[in-house]
Amino acid sequence: MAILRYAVYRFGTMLLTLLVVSALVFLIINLPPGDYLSNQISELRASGQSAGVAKAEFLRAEYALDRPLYQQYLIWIGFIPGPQGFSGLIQGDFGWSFEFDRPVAEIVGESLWLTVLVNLAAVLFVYLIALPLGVLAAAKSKTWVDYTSAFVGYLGLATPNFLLALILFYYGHKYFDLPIGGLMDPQYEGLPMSWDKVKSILIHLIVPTFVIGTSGAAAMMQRLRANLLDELGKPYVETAIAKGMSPPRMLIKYPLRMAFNPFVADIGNLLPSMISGSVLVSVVLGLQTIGPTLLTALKTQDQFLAGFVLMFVALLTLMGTMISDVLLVLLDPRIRYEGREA
Amino acid sequence: MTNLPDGRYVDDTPFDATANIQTLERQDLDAPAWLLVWRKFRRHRLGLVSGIFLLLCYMILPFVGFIAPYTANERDSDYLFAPPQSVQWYHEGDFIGPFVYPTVAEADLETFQWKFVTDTTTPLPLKFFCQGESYPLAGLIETDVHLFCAPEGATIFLWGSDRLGRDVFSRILYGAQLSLTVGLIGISVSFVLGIGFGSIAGYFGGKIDWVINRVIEILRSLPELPLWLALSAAVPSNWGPVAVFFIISIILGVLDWPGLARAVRAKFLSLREEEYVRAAEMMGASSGRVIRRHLLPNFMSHLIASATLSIPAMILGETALSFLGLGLRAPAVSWGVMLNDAQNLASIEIYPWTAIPMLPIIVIVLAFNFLGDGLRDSLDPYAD
Amino acid sequence: APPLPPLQESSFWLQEVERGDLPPVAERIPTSPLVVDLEGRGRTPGVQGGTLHTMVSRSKDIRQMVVYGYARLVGYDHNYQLVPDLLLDFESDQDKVFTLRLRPGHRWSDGAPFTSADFEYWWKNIANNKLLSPAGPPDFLRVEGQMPTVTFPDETTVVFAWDNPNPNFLASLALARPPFIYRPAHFLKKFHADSADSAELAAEVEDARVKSWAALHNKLDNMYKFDNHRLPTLQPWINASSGKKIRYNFVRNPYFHRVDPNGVQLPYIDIVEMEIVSAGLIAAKSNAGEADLQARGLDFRDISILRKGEADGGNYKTYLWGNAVASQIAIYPNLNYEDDAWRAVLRDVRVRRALSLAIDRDTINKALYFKLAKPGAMAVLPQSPFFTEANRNAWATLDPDTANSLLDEAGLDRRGPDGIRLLPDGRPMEIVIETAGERQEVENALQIITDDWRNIGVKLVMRPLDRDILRNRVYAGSSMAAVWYGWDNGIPQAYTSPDYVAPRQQEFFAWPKWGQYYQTNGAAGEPPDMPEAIRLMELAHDWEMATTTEQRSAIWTEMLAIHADQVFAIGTLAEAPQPVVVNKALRNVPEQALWAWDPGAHFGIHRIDEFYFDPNGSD
Amino acid sequence: MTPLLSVRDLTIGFGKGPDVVRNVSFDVMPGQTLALVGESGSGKTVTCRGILRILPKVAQIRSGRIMLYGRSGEVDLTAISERRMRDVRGDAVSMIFQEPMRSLSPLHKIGNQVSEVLWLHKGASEREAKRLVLEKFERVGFPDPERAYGSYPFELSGGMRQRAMIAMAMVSQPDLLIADEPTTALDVTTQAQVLGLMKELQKDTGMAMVLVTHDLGVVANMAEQVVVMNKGRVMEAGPAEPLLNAPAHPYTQQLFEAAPSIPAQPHLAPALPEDDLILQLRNVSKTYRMRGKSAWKPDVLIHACRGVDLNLPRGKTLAIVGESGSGKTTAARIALGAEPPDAGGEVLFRATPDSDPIAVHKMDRAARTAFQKQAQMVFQDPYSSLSPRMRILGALTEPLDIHNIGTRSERRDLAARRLKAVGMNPDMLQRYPHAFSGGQRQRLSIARALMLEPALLVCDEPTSALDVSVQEQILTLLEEIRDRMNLSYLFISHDLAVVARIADEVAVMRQGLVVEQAPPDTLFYNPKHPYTKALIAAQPTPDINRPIDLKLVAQGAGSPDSWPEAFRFSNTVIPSLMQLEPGHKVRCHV
Ligand SMILES: Nc1ncnc2c1ncn2[C@@H]1O[C@H](COP(=O)(O)OP(=O)(O)OP(=O)(O)O)[C@@H](O)[C@H]1O
Ligand SMILES: Nc1ncnc2c1ncn2[C@@H]1O[C@H](COP(=O)(O)OP(=O)(O)OP(=O)(O)O)[C@@H](O)[C@H]1O
Ligand SMILES: [Mg+2]
Ligand SMILES: [Mg+2]
Ligand code: NI
Repeated sequence: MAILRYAVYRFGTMLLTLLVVSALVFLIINLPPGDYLSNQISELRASGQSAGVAKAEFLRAEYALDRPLYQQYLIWIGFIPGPQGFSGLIQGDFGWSFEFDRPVAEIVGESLWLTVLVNLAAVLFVYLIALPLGVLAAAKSKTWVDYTSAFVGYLGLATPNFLLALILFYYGHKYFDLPIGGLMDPQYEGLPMSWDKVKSILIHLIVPTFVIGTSGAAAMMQRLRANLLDELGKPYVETAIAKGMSPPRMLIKYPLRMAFNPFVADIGNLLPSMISGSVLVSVVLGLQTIGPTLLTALKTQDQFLAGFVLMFVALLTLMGTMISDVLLVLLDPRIRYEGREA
Repeated sequence: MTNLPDGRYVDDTPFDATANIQTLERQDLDAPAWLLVWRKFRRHRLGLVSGIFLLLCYMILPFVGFIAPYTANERDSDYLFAPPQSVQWYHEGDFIGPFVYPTVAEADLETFQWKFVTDTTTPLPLKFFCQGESYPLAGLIETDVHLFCAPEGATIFLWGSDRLGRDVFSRILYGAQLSLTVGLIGISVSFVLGIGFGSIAGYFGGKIDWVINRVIEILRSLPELPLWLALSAAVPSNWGPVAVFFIISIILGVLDWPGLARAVRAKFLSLREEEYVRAAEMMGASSGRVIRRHLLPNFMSHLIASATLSIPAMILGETALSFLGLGLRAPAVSWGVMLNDAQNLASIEIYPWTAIPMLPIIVIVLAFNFLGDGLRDSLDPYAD
Repeated sequence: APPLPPLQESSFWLQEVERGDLPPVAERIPTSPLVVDLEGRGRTPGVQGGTLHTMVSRSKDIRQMVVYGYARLVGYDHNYQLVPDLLLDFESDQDKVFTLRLRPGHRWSDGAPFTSADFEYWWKNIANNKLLSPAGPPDFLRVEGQMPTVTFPDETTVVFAWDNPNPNFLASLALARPPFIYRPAHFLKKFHADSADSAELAAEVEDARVKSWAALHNKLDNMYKFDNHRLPTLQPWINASSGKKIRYNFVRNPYFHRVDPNGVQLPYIDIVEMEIVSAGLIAAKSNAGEADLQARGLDFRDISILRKGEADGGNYKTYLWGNAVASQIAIYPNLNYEDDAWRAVLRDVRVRRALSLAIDRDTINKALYFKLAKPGAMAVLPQSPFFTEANRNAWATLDPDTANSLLDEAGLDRRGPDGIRLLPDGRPMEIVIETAGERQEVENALQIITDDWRNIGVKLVMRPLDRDILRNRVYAGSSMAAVWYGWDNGIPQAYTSPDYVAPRQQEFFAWPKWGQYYQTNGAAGEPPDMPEAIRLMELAHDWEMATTTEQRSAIWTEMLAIHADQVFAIGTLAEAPQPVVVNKALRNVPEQALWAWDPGAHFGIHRIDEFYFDPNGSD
Repeated sequence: MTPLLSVRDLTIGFGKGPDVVRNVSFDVMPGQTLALVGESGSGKTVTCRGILRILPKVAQIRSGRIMLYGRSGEVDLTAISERRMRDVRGDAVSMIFQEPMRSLSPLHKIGNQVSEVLWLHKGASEREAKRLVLEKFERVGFPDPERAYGSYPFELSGGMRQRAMIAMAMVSQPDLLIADEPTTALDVTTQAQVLGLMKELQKDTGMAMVLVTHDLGVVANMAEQVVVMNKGRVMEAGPAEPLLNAPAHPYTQQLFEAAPSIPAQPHLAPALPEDDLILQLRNVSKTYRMRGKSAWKPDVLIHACRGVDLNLPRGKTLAIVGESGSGKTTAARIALGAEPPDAGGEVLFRATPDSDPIAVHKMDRAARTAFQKQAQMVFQDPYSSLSPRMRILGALTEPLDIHNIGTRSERRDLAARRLKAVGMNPDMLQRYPHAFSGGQRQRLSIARALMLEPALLVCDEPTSALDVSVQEQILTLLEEIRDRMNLSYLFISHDLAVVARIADEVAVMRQGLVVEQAPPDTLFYNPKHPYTKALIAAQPTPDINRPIDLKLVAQGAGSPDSWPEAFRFSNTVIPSLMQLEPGHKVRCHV
């Protein structure tokens, strides 16, 4: 009950924060002088392509870019009607991408699931690799298992992502016939999901997942190991041993749960940081995720597109922190968020 | 011993009820905390070796110019992509001290690679304490004495040369100057902020926590990319790459703290409910003291591990933004810059030595890791 | 016209033809198709079939298919002469009246006839529609402020007429990115308010989630972007993929107008598969044999790895073509730089000459191009009739002594304690050169130039920026100097418009503001105020007014001489080899050729539709 | 008859240090109880842990054999593999740890942790396990087993946690139960109940038991065999009867002499003066909110204290005794401002006789610091109240450090002196808290509380883990300080003999209420309330010839509804505290 109440309260806070963030996002996007269309207009005019100019002028009015900034913001969110009536984010209208000349929803929709897919794969990879290895490294600290996993982890961390990708692609192709880049074999593109298609996607995901995931995995592993080592001496571990639990089971049930606290706190950051971390990787690996889209959108000041992507990432972040706050309470019953009289 | 008839066992060594109070060893009691930690640390061999290694690394930083046979941007256009050369001792069975064989480069227009032909008939002994290009020793004294240089008519590319004919070995040495220093500033900034805000939020909870958390959330959901874009246009154009990078790494640090702060906060929210924290509070300990003496030590392992983990990111991070013109770029030399140059297939397949800078990064990071591990162990009460 | 050879049906469309969905080949091609001359150019006739794989790095690059396909009203042949292509022929009356004649029976890729009505639709309903083109028809049609009169005497004839000559007209039609002065009227009419049923149109607008019919029309009408698979085309391949994809397929155009001497309809290759790949991976994928024809995204430095792949049993060969840009790496001192003192210095021709003289081009050549490029100033290439050794060598041979004395003469003889010269106002002479941090060659070359310039007391500070940021900074005059390629067109002919060597384009980074001034008719930028620049302006205008090739050649020669003498841009090297990966079974790809955007349209001028896969496989 | 467990020449040491257990040998017969008694820090716990090989990483079994003749034949516990050891632990041999508060995982519900044993060794289903566990909970005296099952350790009182631990060790019905001071935190009635349960189990299943205890009364009531340890060595061992009746070894004799008892003759003391009160609790109640079982269930309210009124005159000792879980600790914590009372309650503290009282429950920062210098607490759970990463030196000097008293070396010297005063060796100052025995930690806690020389000391079961001789020493110390410095104690204990010795007034609590309050002599010789009577009856005496009837005593006073009409109370109807005679108050209807 208390948790439910807290979750509801936390959700309210999230909405409020989201509103603040949206204003800031809008401000930041509009910080550089000019906007996409006026830049475009001057460029088009300069290169004598007057056809484009007209189109741009016309869009300017249509998207209220000629109004004062605060009005633009309110229209974008959907608080006040724009030239075509209410059509803002809260009404489900994500706006128009000038660069791609298509509705934002259309552009983003395509790369969104890819982004989520690649990042989920990476997150999964992180957990599947880092959790057992971290536990193992702690349980067998100062043995070759510990040293090897640390070495491999740091190898992944110390190699620039792109170089790592290149090496993996090159040798993966040479010796294991792994595909270079792309997300699936061409024959599956546009086909409905099938087992073969899934297999193809999985094979294509190997290298990107590895590249995006290694740093996360190494980080998680090492920190988990450190936290676990701290817990291993605690009396409750002895109690568990005295019950006759097997070490792996005991480790996972008791110390791991204790050691998990800092990671739960960071859940909120997991997806967003992977998304922003994978921007560069995606750019170099040619993955059609949302990262590269965001980069171009920002560079060309394609404001509705950039705004939407940023709001999406912000939403993920905020939801993440919210979930992590609620999870923290569930994880550790002692945690209360009340203040203390200082 | 005695066994009484009723089956009792009785010990019969003389019994002195007051024997347990021994004299105390003063010198051990006087030892300050760091000495105790150091004593424990000393026994952690890997950590100790790593620590000494790192210390040495930092100590030679001012003198890399002396050790390196070439200066950082010295080009020899006759030896592009020269492979690593080995220093020989025996020529045709005779010992003649350290020497190298001269090589000549030929362009192979079929493979588009440089072919290096070694002339194994004329050994050329290395020169020591010799004159080369001048460099500032310890950043101050301009000198041109090098520990060793290539003999006339030959080169000494211990780890090969790069596309412009620069010595990889020397550049790695010079690169250490930046890679081992500036990047770490970011870590420090982010740690100070992260631990500071995180512990305040976690320990006090309530309103302060709420406010700090909102700040964290907002900071985190705000895009960094536009910031970099704006910055890249705004940085004055005549700033040197190092100055730009310095600012960037500080900003990186300023933006990086929320993650750590959240972790610290979460842990402290839990730790503050521990009985010993209550006890300290009931003794009248100030909040700062509780955080410093009771909460932080219990989170030290995580912090140490996190710090170690940030190091490679910071060393490499220096180039991550270079696609926006904000990273460290030539003529500054750092390991990241060198690796950035090596990011192509040819470097992997044909000139693998251009990717050598990965090695020092890994070695340094592992050293920091073992050092951290040793430190962790010496702070761990259970490992005695 | 010679008699048509007996035509052969393509197996690719055979099913459709048999089903009756498609007319037989004889009815698909124009009554007088373009019969290509293969033997005359040393090519072999081929067979139809196969899929050609190639890669680009951004999804908007699928427009390369329009470039490579190179079906133009008139196009350049391999000798850079303009020949009719889509057109049956054309006539020019003193460059004032152009009569364009279409091929009777020519059809769009959807089978609708391609007639003068398509030109008329463009001229009346698009170029002169206030909503679709508020600024009126495109600028290349404007001669001395006057628009042509365009008439459509019959189905296959279109006439453009001016009072003054428009020598640039035909060449414009042959550009890599041509102005499409015709549109598939039968298709677009459905979306034009003048012709469509307003209720239906409103529904379409609603469907497409755009806000007006004009937006919808604009969205659909993308002859160059090539991203609308419903839009009929005249190119050899038609876009068969809709939506945003990683791989795009282009299938043969059943109505394409070219046939080979054996009566085989071109293109030979059935399908072109274009994959969007990160720029950094193109070399790796080529090395892995995943490209059948690839030059885009490959660089000189990739040659060694490509050659290695070949040696390791790859299925491709690597040809080395020449690059047609006037300079691989050129430094543009900004004559419109916002800092007054610096601007004065940069405008001093002695300074620019000295900077050029101090550069050790041979070392750069060796380090970056295996000595295979040609060191020299920014000048046209030998393939151009205006090439002279003198221009190439002007102020471009290493001579630090002369450079030093030139700088001394220019009043920069004071030096700071570190040996760096001081500007008249006492600031050190630190030239900040901004680059688009994408090419490593640039960085390496600047590294060498840094050392070279240090010898003459000039400090070079390199600053890599994002490409867009760099451009904006240059255009705004806040960049002191920038690095870019030399002129795109390093092989101008007399008929080539000299716009790009005159201060008429901001894209020439030495004079962004003068360029803007011209491009915006004075709305932005500033007028040229250096005598040489003004002279260039005059000459460019003279060229437009000139009526004979001789006059134009003379003008070109003079303009190039001014450039050579004034060193507006400091060139370094030209004609660097461009690797071209070609599948071993692919035929008719020239081993030696120029890799040029304009004129040339990259592969376009080499008529990619004539390339074919040898059924006997690789040699 | 073969013993179940046979320990021969067991020697255990830590790191490079000297042996802490030396050549210990004993046998445990099936169905019998072996009591391990001895001085605090003498190696009892280490020996027990050695049997199950649950020793700290740095400890080594240096020599000796531990043979178990159990269900699976004869095994040498020092030699078998870790894998086989796992089957022994928790199944054949289970253990109750000395410090139950630390030994339970703070993040898992009690029920989960207890039933786990059944899942592990008996393959019981979750429901089955829960049933068995609830049954055991009932037997160890949880008033509300369901609530305990769903509680986290921090939501339970010290005694409750200990009972959970006991239940955990007993659910699997082991062959051998090693109980390391299993009843230290329990009030005497509950203790009787638990001990009774153990006996019963022994009878039913033939379970053998190693019982570590400092309470000679318990030994007398439970053990067949006794082993007396001192400084790691066995001083005397043998059957209980002769050993208790006629201890042979001087240490054993000394130990028995030190045992406190409720004095035989009352000498009625006058009621305490009520004029100079150092601490006053007025109508203090505390309600805890326990999270509902799931997100959808409402929270459960727990009334830990209900309208507690207590007055502590300066220089006197007010003792609180009572049932485990009756709110003693809660009241103490409220008294020191560690927790706010429910609205309406008041806690007043007077630093000096003539100063104005400060309201502890609403102090500002400066007042709080001043107050904390005056009032200190000895925590019920010393292990938890010491930071695991702070050396003892740091922990002891911390109060001085906080209040800026003395120089570094002065502080250190004082710490060494205090340590000596509580009977420990100052060379232990550089150790971490985990490297101590339970009794030693308790003494550390006392030493720390005395560092500041406060005016008020709240002691929450300060001597529960101490053997009688050390306890004697500590009590003497406390008395001496009280007399010297006019210190006042709020003293919580379940050991009535200790209370009888040190207290000036005793309050008896049950279910959050003070049910009777009087000077000790009055209380012990003229108890009015049925609960008080039961308590006194349940106090075990170290006389093997006068065993108490555990069954009878365990029923205690029973539930309040079974009491005589006058004393009966329910959740809603609570009689008020009546003054029967001067200084003697009883909660009853008149
Ligand atoms: N980890 C450790 N490192 C060093 N010494 C230790 C450690 N643990 C316990 N000791 C020491 O071993 C001795 C025996 O401890 P043990 O816990 O067995 O005592 P005990 O008999 O159980 O005492 P108590 O009745 O106080 O619980 C004590 O002197 C203690 O200080
Ligand atoms: N944080 C808490 N949350 C919920 N319930 C609590 C909490 N702390 C204590 N309680 C409950 O309050 C009641 C009184 O607990 P308290 O610790 O005061 O008992 P006690 O008299 O000290 O018992 P013992 O002698 O066993 O230590 C118990 O029922 C306990 O479960
Ligand atoms: Mg013990
Ligand atoms: Mg208690
Ligand atoms: Ni394919």
